[in-house]
Amino acid sequence: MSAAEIIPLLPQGTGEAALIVDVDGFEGPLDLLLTLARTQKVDLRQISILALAEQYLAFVDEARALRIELAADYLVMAAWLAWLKSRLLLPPDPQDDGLSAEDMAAHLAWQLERLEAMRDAGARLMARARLGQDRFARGRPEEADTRRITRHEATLLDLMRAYARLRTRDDFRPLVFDRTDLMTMEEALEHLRALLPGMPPDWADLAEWLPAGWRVAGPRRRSGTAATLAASLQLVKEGRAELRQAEPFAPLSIRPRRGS
Amino acid sequence: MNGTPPLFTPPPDEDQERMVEAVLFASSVPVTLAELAGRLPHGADPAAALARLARRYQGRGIELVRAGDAWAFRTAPDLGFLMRREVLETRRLSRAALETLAIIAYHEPVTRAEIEEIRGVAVSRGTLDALIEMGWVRLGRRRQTPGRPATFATTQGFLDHFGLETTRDLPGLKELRAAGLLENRPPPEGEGDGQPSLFEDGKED
Amino acid sequence: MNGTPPLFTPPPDEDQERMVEAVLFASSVPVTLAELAGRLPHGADPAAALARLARRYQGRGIELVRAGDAWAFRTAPDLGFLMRREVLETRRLSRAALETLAIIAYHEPVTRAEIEEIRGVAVSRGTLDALIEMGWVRLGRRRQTPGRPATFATTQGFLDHFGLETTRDLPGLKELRAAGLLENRPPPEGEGDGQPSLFEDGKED
Repeated sequence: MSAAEIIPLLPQGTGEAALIVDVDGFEGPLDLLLTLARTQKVDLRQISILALAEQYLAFVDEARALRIELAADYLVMAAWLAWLKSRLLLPPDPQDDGLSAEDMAAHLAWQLERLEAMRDAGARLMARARLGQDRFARGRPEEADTRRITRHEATLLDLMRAYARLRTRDDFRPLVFDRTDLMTMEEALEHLRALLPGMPPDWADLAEWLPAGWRVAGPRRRSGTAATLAASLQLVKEGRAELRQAEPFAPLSIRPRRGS
Repeated sequence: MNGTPPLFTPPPDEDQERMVEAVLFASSVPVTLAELAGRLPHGADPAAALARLARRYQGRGIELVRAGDAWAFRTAPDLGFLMRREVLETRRLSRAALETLAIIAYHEPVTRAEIEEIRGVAVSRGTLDALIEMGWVRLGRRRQTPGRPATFATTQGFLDHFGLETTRDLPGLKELRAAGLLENRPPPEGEGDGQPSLFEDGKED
Repeated sequence: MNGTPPLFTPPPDEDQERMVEAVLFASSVPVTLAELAGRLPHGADPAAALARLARRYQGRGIELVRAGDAWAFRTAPDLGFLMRREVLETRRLSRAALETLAIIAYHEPVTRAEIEEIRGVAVSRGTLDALIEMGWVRLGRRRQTPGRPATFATTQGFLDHFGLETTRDLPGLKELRAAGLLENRPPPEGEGDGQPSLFEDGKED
């Protein structure tokens, strides 16, 4: 896939030229910039960063027009290039003793040149006479008629992965709730059923029937109260107890149902 | 020099000899005369090339030997004693051993109790013994704590095998994750983790 | 002829040469000078034997080649066409992996952050471990800078695969260096208006 195929033929003249935005084909904004730079068809050292910035911004605009989601780093680069472009177009501010826009443009040009150099270097490596393709090792390494030594084999990756696996084991522990401060209705019901036969016939405050350890104010008492209330309603439904409350928010009273 | 050469001029003798030499060297099985004739350019005479090669290698550390109607290079029989260490059978390290080794590498010097705490299971004596016998782990200095427990550390042989200069060069968890060397999911037992996305399919040409 | 020879008289030069020839020939992977010295009888000089062997094999169908500090016999590159049948099916490296490999080779030892700086994108999961798994990349020494980041470098297997004696033989290395393209030129310093960094830098542990 050469540059010319993917890129953009930004609408020119008739507006017929198709813009093919294949963002997936690029390995990040720098790669896209390099591809665009090649369309200038000059030595990278003579590249016009201003023109390049404009091409990039046009590319991003087109992508937006086509409602293509661009990754954040493409947009960050666009913002920076827009800023650089404005700096390059404006006369330098004599007050500003910071870095000149030209210096930044030169650095970007250098980065593009370096990326291209590494890309070429990779291609040149692959073009070498490679082992197993053009040059060959001994096809039948010799095994002498001697004893076999068993050697255990492990690679650095095995080692690092084993360690990582141990160290991240807890990340994969199934989610469990800590239930030490929660009473379930089943627990409360079991508790009340056990007490019911020995309950005095008179009304008594439900709170008095909370199990030991659940009576001190706090989350345990709240949970115990809720579970005990639900359990007592179950007993009422079963016809084994009666429940009453004088008015809203008054204490709840319970007594065993007579004749039950 | 007299006009264009005929289409099937065989290569010069010395080139035929080089070709036979390379083919025999790279082949994993002895090569027959017929196969040689099929591989070499048209008009070549592999039998003659073999005869010249056999003379060339006479008395060298490598000999050209004939097995039936096929030919192969072999190291000279009197030098077999040099090859003794060549014969290795490699076996994958067990998971217990690999994990124990990893903990020792990352935490050395480390006591057995500490290894067990990190692994969450007891470490069998045999695992540590095996690692020591392989020459990857050694006993370190005793820890100056109650009971003076023995510690374990890695050896130079360990560094050589894993291509490390020091165990301090091992990447930490964050680095492993950042470099993409760490799977997000718990790895399945054993191997089989291809990386389909890294390689385009197809054969290198 | 004056009494019994000393116990450790090294074998004659031609025998040493035969021995080195046989050992290298038997192995499919390069053998280091240290391994040769360990294999040969006491008092032998494998470096000298290697030099003589290299001359002997010059221009043959098999060549004696160096990869780092190790040596191996390999078929001559111009005869590759004869070995078609031996060609291994290799999977094509992805573009990202190839670029990463080139950056490591030309800039080694190099940190992950530096690789990302040059490519302008984060190193994706699996790129580095694929290169390590192929035996082309290893961990180097940690950089002595804040955070002590891990570095990556190439291996002897890399040199062997690409037919390089040392990393100094990388194609175009001199030109790239002369053009200043291998320098680590920091981005121009501005008050926060430098070019956007595409990733958090140096957050290694």
